[in-house]
Amino acid sequence: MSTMMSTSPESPAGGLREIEFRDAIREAMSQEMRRDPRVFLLGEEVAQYNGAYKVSRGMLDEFGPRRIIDTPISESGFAGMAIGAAMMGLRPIVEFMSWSFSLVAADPILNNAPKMLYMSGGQFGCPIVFRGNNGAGGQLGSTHSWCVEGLYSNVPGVKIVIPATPEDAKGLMTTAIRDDDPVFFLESERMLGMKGHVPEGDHLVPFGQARLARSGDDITLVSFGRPVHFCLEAADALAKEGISCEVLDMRTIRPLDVGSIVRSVRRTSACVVVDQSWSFASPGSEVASIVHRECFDDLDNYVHRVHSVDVPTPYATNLEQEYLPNARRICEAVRACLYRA
Amino acid sequence: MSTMMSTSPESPAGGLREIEFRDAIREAMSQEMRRDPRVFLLGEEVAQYNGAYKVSRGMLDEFGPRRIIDTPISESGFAGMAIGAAMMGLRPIVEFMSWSFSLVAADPILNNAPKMLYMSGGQFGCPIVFRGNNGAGGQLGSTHSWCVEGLYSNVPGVKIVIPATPEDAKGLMTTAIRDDDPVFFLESERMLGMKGHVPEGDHLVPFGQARLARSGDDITLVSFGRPVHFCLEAADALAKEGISCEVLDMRTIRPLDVGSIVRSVRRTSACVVVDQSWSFASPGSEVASIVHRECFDDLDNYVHRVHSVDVPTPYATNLEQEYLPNARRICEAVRACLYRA
Amino acid sequence: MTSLSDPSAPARPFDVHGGADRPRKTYPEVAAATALGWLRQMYLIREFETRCMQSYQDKKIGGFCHVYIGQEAVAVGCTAAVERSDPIVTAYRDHGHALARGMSARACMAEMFGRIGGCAKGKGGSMHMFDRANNLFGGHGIVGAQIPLGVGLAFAAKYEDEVIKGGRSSRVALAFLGDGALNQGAFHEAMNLAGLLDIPCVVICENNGYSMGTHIARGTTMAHRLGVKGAAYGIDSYEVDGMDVLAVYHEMHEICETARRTSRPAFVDMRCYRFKGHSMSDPRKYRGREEEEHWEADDPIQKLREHLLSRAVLTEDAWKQMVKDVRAEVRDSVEWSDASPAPSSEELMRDVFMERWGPYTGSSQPEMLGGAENVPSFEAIDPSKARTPGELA
Amino acid sequence: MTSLSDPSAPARPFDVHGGADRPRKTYPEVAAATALGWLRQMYLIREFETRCMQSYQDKKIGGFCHVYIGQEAVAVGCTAAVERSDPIVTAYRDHGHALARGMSARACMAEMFGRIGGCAKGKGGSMHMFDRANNLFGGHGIVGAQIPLGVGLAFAAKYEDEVIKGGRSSRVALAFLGDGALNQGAFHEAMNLAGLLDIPCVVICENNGYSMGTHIARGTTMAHRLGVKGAAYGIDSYEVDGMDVLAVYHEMHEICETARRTSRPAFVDMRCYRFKGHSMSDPRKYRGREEEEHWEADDPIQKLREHLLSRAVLTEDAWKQMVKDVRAEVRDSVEWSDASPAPSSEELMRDVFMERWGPYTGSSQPEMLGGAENVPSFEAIDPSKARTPGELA
Ligand SMILES: Cc1ncc(C[n+]2csc(CCOP(=O)(O)OP(=O)(O)O)c2C)c(N)n1
Ligand SMILES: Cc1ncc(C[n+]2csc(CCOP(=O)(O)OP(=O)(O)O)c2C)c(N)n1
Ligand SMILES: [Mg+2]
Ligand SMILES: [Mg+2]
Repeated sequence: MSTMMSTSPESPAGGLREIEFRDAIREAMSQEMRRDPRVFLLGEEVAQYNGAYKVSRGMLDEFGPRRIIDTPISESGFAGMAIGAAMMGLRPIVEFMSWSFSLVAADPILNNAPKMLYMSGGQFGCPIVFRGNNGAGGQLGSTHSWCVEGLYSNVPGVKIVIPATPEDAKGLMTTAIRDDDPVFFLESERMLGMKGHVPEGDHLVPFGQARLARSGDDITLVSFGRPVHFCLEAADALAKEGISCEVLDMRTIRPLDVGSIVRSVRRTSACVVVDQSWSFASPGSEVASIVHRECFDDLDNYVHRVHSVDVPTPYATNLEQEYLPNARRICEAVRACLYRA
Repeated sequence: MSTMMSTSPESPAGGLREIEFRDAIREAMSQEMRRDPRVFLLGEEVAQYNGAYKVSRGMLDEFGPRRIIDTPISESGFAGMAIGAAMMGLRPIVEFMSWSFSLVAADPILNNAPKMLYMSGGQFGCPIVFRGNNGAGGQLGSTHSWCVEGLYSNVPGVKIVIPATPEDAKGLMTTAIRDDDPVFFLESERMLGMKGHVPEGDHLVPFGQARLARSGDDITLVSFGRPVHFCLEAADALAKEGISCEVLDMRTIRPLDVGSIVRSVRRTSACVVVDQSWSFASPGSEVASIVHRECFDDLDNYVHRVHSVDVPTPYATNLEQEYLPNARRICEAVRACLYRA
Repeated sequence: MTSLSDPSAPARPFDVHGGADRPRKTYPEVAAATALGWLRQMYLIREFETRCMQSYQDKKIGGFCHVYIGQEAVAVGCTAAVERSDPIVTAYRDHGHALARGMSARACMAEMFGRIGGCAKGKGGSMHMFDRANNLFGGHGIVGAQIPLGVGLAFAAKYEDEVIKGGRSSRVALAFLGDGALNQGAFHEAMNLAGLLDIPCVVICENNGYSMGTHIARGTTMAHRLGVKGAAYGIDSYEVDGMDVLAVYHEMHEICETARRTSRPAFVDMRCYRFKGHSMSDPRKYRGREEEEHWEADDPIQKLREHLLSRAVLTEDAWKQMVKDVRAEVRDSVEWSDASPAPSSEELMRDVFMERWGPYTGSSQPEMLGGAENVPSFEAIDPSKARTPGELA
Repeated sequence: MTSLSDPSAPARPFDVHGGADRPRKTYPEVAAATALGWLRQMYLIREFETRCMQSYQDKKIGGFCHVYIGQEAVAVGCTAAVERSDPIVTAYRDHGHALARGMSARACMAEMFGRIGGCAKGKGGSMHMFDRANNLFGGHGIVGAQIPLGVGLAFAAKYEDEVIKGGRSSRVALAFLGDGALNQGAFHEAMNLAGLLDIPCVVICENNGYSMGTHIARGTTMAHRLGVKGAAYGIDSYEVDGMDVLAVYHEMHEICETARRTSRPAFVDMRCYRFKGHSMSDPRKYRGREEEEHWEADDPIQKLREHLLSRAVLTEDAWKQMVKDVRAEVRDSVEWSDASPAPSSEELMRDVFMERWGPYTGSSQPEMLGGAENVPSFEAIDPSKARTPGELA
């Protein structure tokens, strides 16, 4: 019964107004903070500095220092503090300046937040949103380019959101804040300035429902977050070769809208997964395994996968470009999958 | 050109002497410490207490407090310290009392150790072994039952070893200590008391070579660590139903001996992966994806998977038993995979 | 209490040779009923833990089991010093805190038996005692992890009072930790946050001198003067005799009321001793019998009992009756737990997400934070749907 | 140096209004050649960083770029105070340390340009300057992460000297961190380990008053008396004027020699200021121009230059020549980096594992730890084999 909307730039489903991705996130946070006094934002440089990436610009002015809280560089400490506050019934939004810095907070975010409800036999939930930049920025090097979904999606009890458009950024963030469970919200520094039509007022996008980013008949491209745009780019190029690609933007990988993937692949009989995390034991391998299970008799070839190369992220721009999934590598995978290589 | 040995209890390939799994690990560590003064052991309670699980029993007496070092409960600190020492050319063995406690050290073990060589352009390696108990013990509950391979195997630059027998524990530990790269060595509290024939003297088992734990014709069971024994148990039961299972013990999942898996599956045409980590984005999903890729035309059914159930680890013994992979669930998966359900 | 904030105070080596011969302060008496209540609570914990050890031998309890014997005065005195509305959180050695806070022996024992009647339906176990009605925010298994949580509890209480209700901060939170947890990064980060943001969290280090087999001086710098650990964050530090419930109550009351009034954190070096091993498997070879005997001579239960006898607040007969009652209560908790069913298979899948199963309301309707409008959740997406083939539109 | 270990010393608020008007100690002079060498090094760093900013605007440098302008005296004075065999490690603001340690401007600049001629072949970038020949164990991007590494370096040096060679500990390690890193758990755990295990690591907090836009007093408790941060671990703490290279050299020399002799750690509150923004994108709205001007008036390079001019160790002509030489050197580093090829595609896969590609020996044969027999590696398993279908027997 899930619905998927087509939102291409030509049809401004989000309304006429165009705003940046970062503004869309901020709008969701601000609207929810106006609506619910339990919601507050904390993190490094979120208040006086207006956010290292200006996502929280102006929020200190509107909500004051009791609700927009600058923290020291103590990710483990303030993540844990926010989890305690969530157990008490508040609804914290925790900004990690980058998800790459969440490794020092791995214990609270993986051992506490997702397990509190279970360990307490249902007594204490943890309505909290962790958000920040994820994935390679521009040449940030080995330690600052984590795709944490590669690690964290293994863990039950969290929802993992990876929006690919400003409209979804707002809709999914609103849903995340109202959600009663811990949500990991993964943004991309490379997309914060991307503009798009975003509805004003309340806008909610449900978790677990993929977005049909482009419809097509020959092959299904499954992706989420920034690589969705590489898929669209590849689809454009492949169209010229007469290959019609359907592109699914998963929006959330926990929960994963398996139904939409399966329905599409049953029709196209071919599937490529594009996931910017490393390949081994990744969301991409999970999608591949699921598709093989659900579409075993439908597939004309095994599910092909495009990932970041299995090495630490290099700094040099030429190496970083080779390292990341890109339209060229997606095109190659599609051709190989369709035996057109 | 890899070789796989059959070592069943009936054929004591490891020699006549039987020792416990914990003794096998200790023997490897002690022999290497005698051989190379750069090797030392540090961790909580490893020295005066003789190890929380007695793996290091007697080592303080032999090697003294300069080389067997008790640490405070500061996993991040002593892991980082050991990494610094490894950069200087020492060869630390770091005991995590449990890998479940390594989450507080996620940053040094994932951001430093595996990336140092790369980030430094090849100047500084990190010859270090992290070891400790992994996976569910007996009713240790949600925070103490991590299968960290589900998380950590996504990361390039580390080798991940999960021995299933005392003999391999010694052979793989020796290899790990002599290896020039970081190695995560995952033991199981449930297996430390297991006895087996273990060669005396130097004994090395190479990384990336699976062990043929049982040969069979109808289906290939791929596993590693403790669940290998559940597979053998299931294989016994299934033999009575006329189903002949081949059981592969992978020994290391990074690197993964894809060749041995593929060769076996091409012969059996059916595959079940048994992995005690959670299913989503796990080593199990990777194996499934690889097998579908390499054996797409050979498989009679999709690769079936048996994992821990996708919930935090429950304490109650009945729930924990349901939660873990076990022979019953493996038998069901095998029958389903062979259309005999 | 000795204020440790004055760093010129003389260093005090950790007193491994027992508190019995230490000079003692005298404290004001408390009402007879109160003192008798404490005696009963402490003895209940002692008996309860004794039965736990036995049940562990009987294999009715699995996993790790850390008993609180010797430290009873700490949980009882600390919880008495604050209001029930003041949230508390602790580590895995948590049965004492649960019972002191008011959890029934039944719910606590059944949890360890892994039964549905347990406080967490048998899903948490010995290290994870949660009690929403009594504002116990859990025992926690990862050393140090509960300290930031405790700071968060105090933060939330203050936020609710001041930001949501527009009033004044009225509550304190207590965060308990073992001395071994002093060396986790979480302690450091939490202390700095509490000091910086004026968060009324009282951080209580139950300094029993050992983390597993490691004497505090082998793991912690400045073990002889832990006040520096608070001073590093501008947090007032105190030393309290944790073997004397009167001392604990009076000192903690003053410390907590100061924290409440000033909305500032505090750090307490609570000197105590665990009479048993770290957990069930610990032969205690790292310390001498002589040392143990010294501390046993300072038994907080014996001491209070004798004190009350000497003041005729307690009679020998009343004590015998108390012993009898407590034993019956503990025996009942075992029988009740034996009879409680194991959690059903459905419980395996339950409580992973709120939206799917709803919060547990089995034993008590939790007080929710007030002030906020009751925001309806966004229409739930059943995750089971996402796991089966769906429809595109 | 002011010993901060005496906690009764008066509190000193962080001096946001510049060091220029501070009372100064006078220090012994050093040999003319030495002083001129420092001046040149400091000026090289200044010029180098200025060119980095320009190259960043020119989009030749990508990612994050944190320049060291204003803090030159710290890296130069500290490295002068120790031997080259003493290992050092720092954070991401690392160009100054690299140059002071002896890395060529070419290797440093080419690294930022992402070229094969860079110290890490262009694979590390601005935040990750490594130089094995000069015992620089990296710049590190994760705040605080390098502190335990630094303790490990000192541990290893001592282990080698004492356990492997059977002699006496002879080296110290320097671990640099920013003031913002004080609040990471890694700092706490590393300090406790160093204090506990007598590890001769000198932990140097380059206290420039800000972590990004956060004034130290907004992020760090006891910012006005950081000595308590060392005292919490029984580690001697010192305050040093980081705007004066003579002060840095003399104080650090004494501190490091003490650490070397006693095999004990030390903690240094190194007062300094970064003249530019946190990174290239920082408009510095969080501090006033007035404050900046106060500090700029205390410019360590100007100060040394004038001092040497006044003592006639330097002439105006010699200074002009030095300026010319340094500018030429920096210009050359840019030209050389421009000409250096980008790393080849093979470099993407190289250096993931030792066994596969072997250690980098491009520019210098690293000194390996002595004493241990040269253990041959176990016959390598080529991971590429494991990735393709293999043979069972
Ligand atoms: C991060 C982490 N490391 C290690 C452990 C294992 N462990 C459990 S309790 C304990 C000792 C803690 O001692 P202390 O804090 O003094 O508490 P006590 O047992 O004395 O109450 C250790 C090392 C753990 N649970 N978590
Ligand atoms: C764990 C972690 N959190 C956050 C960051 C982002 N970050 C980089 S530098 C910085 C400020 C550090 O300030 P300080 O330690 O004072 O060093 P300075 O920049 O002044 O040299 C922050 C927050 C990071 N790199 N690592
Ligand atoms: Mg203790
Ligand atoms: Mg700074």
